[in-house]
Amino acid sequence: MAADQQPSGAEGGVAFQAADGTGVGVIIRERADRELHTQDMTLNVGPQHPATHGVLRVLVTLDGEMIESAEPVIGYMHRSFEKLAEYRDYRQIIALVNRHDWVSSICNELGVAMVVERQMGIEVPERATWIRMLMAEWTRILNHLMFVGSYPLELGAITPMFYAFREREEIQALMEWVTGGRLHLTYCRVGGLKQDLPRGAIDLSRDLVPRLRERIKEYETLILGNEIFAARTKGIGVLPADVACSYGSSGCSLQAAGVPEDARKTEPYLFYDQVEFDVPTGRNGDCYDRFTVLLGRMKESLRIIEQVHERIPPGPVTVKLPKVVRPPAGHAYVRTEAPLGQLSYYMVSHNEKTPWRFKMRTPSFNNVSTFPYLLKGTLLADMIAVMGSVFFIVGDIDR
Amino acid sequence: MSDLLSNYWVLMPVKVVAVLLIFLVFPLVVGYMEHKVMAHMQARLGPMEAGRFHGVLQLVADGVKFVQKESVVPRAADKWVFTLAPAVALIPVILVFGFIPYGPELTPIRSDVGLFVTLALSSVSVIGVLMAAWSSANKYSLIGGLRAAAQLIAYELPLVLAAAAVAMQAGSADLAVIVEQQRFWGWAGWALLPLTVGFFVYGTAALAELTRPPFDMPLADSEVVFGYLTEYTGLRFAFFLLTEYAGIVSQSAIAATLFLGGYKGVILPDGPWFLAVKVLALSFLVIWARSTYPRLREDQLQVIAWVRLVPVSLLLIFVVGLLKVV
Amino acid sequence: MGLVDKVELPQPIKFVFNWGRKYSLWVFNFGLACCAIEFIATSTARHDFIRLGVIPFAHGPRQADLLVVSGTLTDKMAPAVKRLYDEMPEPKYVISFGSCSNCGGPYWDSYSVTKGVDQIIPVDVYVPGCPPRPEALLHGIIKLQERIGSESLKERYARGELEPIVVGA
Amino acid sequence: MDADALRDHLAAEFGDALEPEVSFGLLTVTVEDGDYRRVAEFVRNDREVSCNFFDFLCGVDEEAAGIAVVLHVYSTSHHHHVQVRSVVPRDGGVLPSVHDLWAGADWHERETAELFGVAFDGHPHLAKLLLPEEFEGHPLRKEFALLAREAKPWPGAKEPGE
Repeated sequence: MAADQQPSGAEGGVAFQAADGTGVGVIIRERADRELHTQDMTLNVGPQHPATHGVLRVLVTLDGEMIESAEPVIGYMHRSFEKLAEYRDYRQIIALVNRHDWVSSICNELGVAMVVERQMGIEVPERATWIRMLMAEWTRILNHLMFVGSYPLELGAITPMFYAFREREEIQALMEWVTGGRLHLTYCRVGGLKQDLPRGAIDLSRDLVPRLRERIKEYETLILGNEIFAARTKGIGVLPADVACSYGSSGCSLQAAGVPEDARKTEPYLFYDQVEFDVPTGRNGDCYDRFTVLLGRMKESLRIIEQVHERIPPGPVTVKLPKVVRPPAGHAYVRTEAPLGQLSYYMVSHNEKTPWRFKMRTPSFNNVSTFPYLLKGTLLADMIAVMGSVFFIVGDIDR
Repeated sequence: MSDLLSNYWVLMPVKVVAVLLIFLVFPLVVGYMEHKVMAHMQARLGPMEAGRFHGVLQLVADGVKFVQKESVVPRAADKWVFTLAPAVALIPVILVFGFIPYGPELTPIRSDVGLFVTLALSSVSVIGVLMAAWSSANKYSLIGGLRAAAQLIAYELPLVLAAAAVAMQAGSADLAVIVEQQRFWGWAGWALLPLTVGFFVYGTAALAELTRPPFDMPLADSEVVFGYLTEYTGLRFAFFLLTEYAGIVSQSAIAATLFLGGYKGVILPDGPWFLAVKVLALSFLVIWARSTYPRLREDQLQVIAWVRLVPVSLLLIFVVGLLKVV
Repeated sequence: MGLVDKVELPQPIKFVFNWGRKYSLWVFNFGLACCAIEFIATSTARHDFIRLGVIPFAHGPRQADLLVVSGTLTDKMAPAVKRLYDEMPEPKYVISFGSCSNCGGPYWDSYSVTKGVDQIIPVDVYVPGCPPRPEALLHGIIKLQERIGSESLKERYARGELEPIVVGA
Repeated sequence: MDADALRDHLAAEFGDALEPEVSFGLLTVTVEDGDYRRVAEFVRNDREVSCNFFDFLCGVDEEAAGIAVVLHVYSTSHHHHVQVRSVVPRDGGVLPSVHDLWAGADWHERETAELFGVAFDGHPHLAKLLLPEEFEGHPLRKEFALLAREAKPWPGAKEPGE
């Protein structure tokens, strides 16, 4: 940078004018950088640090409070799902794999069920598919609520966390009633669902929608309406669309950059082509946009849920499976839109009782790999704003 | 009776005990209030079990617990500085309580420059913070401490300028005289408007001096763990906590004295009870801010101090001076 | 703290001291995995363990009295857990929250998961479940508080490891 | 483009160098390791294909045949997927890195290198990503057995799959 900014004008270098027309300020800053350069400090953030909401470590080289480089060190939550899946029955994988992104279990197990069904050529009953959609969208809201709470918390506002969990508990009650679980629901099965909806579950779900809508409005005024929040997030951590694509970053990060890429829209699965919804996008790709997109996605999910209520037909929710599940040899790929972004499963089968290879392409892994790009040159305080806005779950990074 | 009380050797211990009592009781009340107020703002209940009735003894339990904790001094720490830091931070705050007028003729230590002594004392805490930050031999502590130092020094200026405007208005830097000149709800008449602005300047600066949200960058738990407190355990940590809450009380008391008519009140005779109510009300605002705002970044923080508050407070002095002359 | 752990204190003082420790459990959440979400749920409105004096304001291990290990412990993470535990000042208590930190849970045959946090640090209370419900954590906390209320620190240090409490057993 | 059209388009460019296969609407082209980089560049830069979105890169143990490396990319403008597959020998298998084509490949290649033992030529920093430094072996290879499974029987009533 310094090379092309030659001082022009008087020989003594009194009047500074950069070659590209930038003002004196830049040059003074550069001189200050050169002359007042301080020793770099390496700071080890994590693996257990409040900022990383989980166990992620970031090696940061600091110049004062400015980050010179940041290198995420991952693997602290590597639980070897991919190896364990090779040792488990196709039906057992569901209970194992729904734990990688631990706040969106239905969305995870849905993908697993779909990839096995695709490989075996199983048609899922219509009712089961609609119910899967309903549950997947509620899970998406549960996941997003988690981040609606945790992101302001990282920026120092404590209260949204408590409000978000109040809402989560209400939805949790519905999920618990339907599936019997609170976090790892294990509701999807290969070929359908574990059980039908209990009577009245749809009514409860109907009641929840308008209440949630009100609460989302409350969040918008509480969080987006807060000038400090805006000052901390606007223009910070900008991820342009082409860089996001090149990293394979998806979900809120990609949509905030203005790319309306959502597997539910571009490559619809289940019955997402039969419901109306929009893909919210941002303009600048900064932290503020990512958070706005997050709220927007919640609103769209509510829209989908409302339409699903009217569409669930009567009928069976599961098909009869053979005693031993043995998909034919070959490979299958399923792409779904998990709450955090694009979640794909790639399965190679050798016509055995267990899969030969089970690759999980998790959204957080690719999203977090953008950290070195995003953090370079930001302030240490902005590191938190940036890391929090790339919504990730540590288990989803490390698998 | 009055003869006895006027005897220095009787009066002095009474004053000391009274000030110490205030110092020990009020921070606990404010700490408990923080628990409860925040909880109710967040759809929770807060402590309910300790002390049977709504967890009233929560902070006492905390105190008893801290006494028993092992006190760890990190091996790499600068031992002497590390142990002294809590005291350096705490003692000035205790002394501040001695200068506050609690009622008519009820100022433990009356001084012609009481206002500036209290302000000077409350800024000594910075040294304690820096000592803690440096001696901990921890990078997070160091970053937190440097942030704290930069912030405390930046906000010292608007704080003192706003207080100076009050001193100009009152024509005295004696806190008791300043209170005497106010009505129960603060500065009356034509002095009201500029000094209301002064109150907001002072309040913002005081909030920053206390490193309370939204100015809690030095202690930002999501960035620097616990700032300069990261390495402190047990009683020493408790002293820092006490400093924080005592700081809230003392700053509220000074603000109430300077701007809100101190111990003056209505219906009942003037006295400490009015000051207590005002202190608690101001503490409530401090807590309210904590449960509402995210924290500012340090450069934004500096901008607020130097670009907004300092010019406003300079203008304030000018206006007050002008009104005084006219 | 020198005196407390060497001398058997007289009953009234012991009572007050135990009462203080019982109701002031500053908790350091070692949020590792899924269970951390249930831990947060326990700290928020519906379940709210702050009622019991479990204060989640300890941002670092130095201020903490109670360590809740919630989630899967991997071999890569284990040294960090050990270190943070060592950084906590005595008297300290540990709750192992969830099957993974109890014994490895569903990852018992994994190549990268430590089979239980008790392999590296002593545990006071085990809360089973995958993940346990918030109520289970509350139960564990109350059980721990009962033990603290009647314990003697001298004995605690002298005996080393105590018989652990298992919730629901 | 749908998978069949893509297959024809790629075949027109590379001819016999690639072995296309379409399963469930997904095109997979298997190439020699020498052609891997060339095909990847084409998939990235060709205007008709222009797969700009990096999906994943992973290994698959093919036992005697070696280790297959699967690169999966997607186009956000055309909405199609392409999977490029190349089999390298078990010992000393090397592929050229594609991290300069898709920045996301950086971590995926590191992961594949540590889990399968495939090296990536031209990668700037092929260090361990997920596992601790002292870990030995490549756990996702089939010969890597789970110790816990050898020592302890499956705790359920039936073995998986029965």
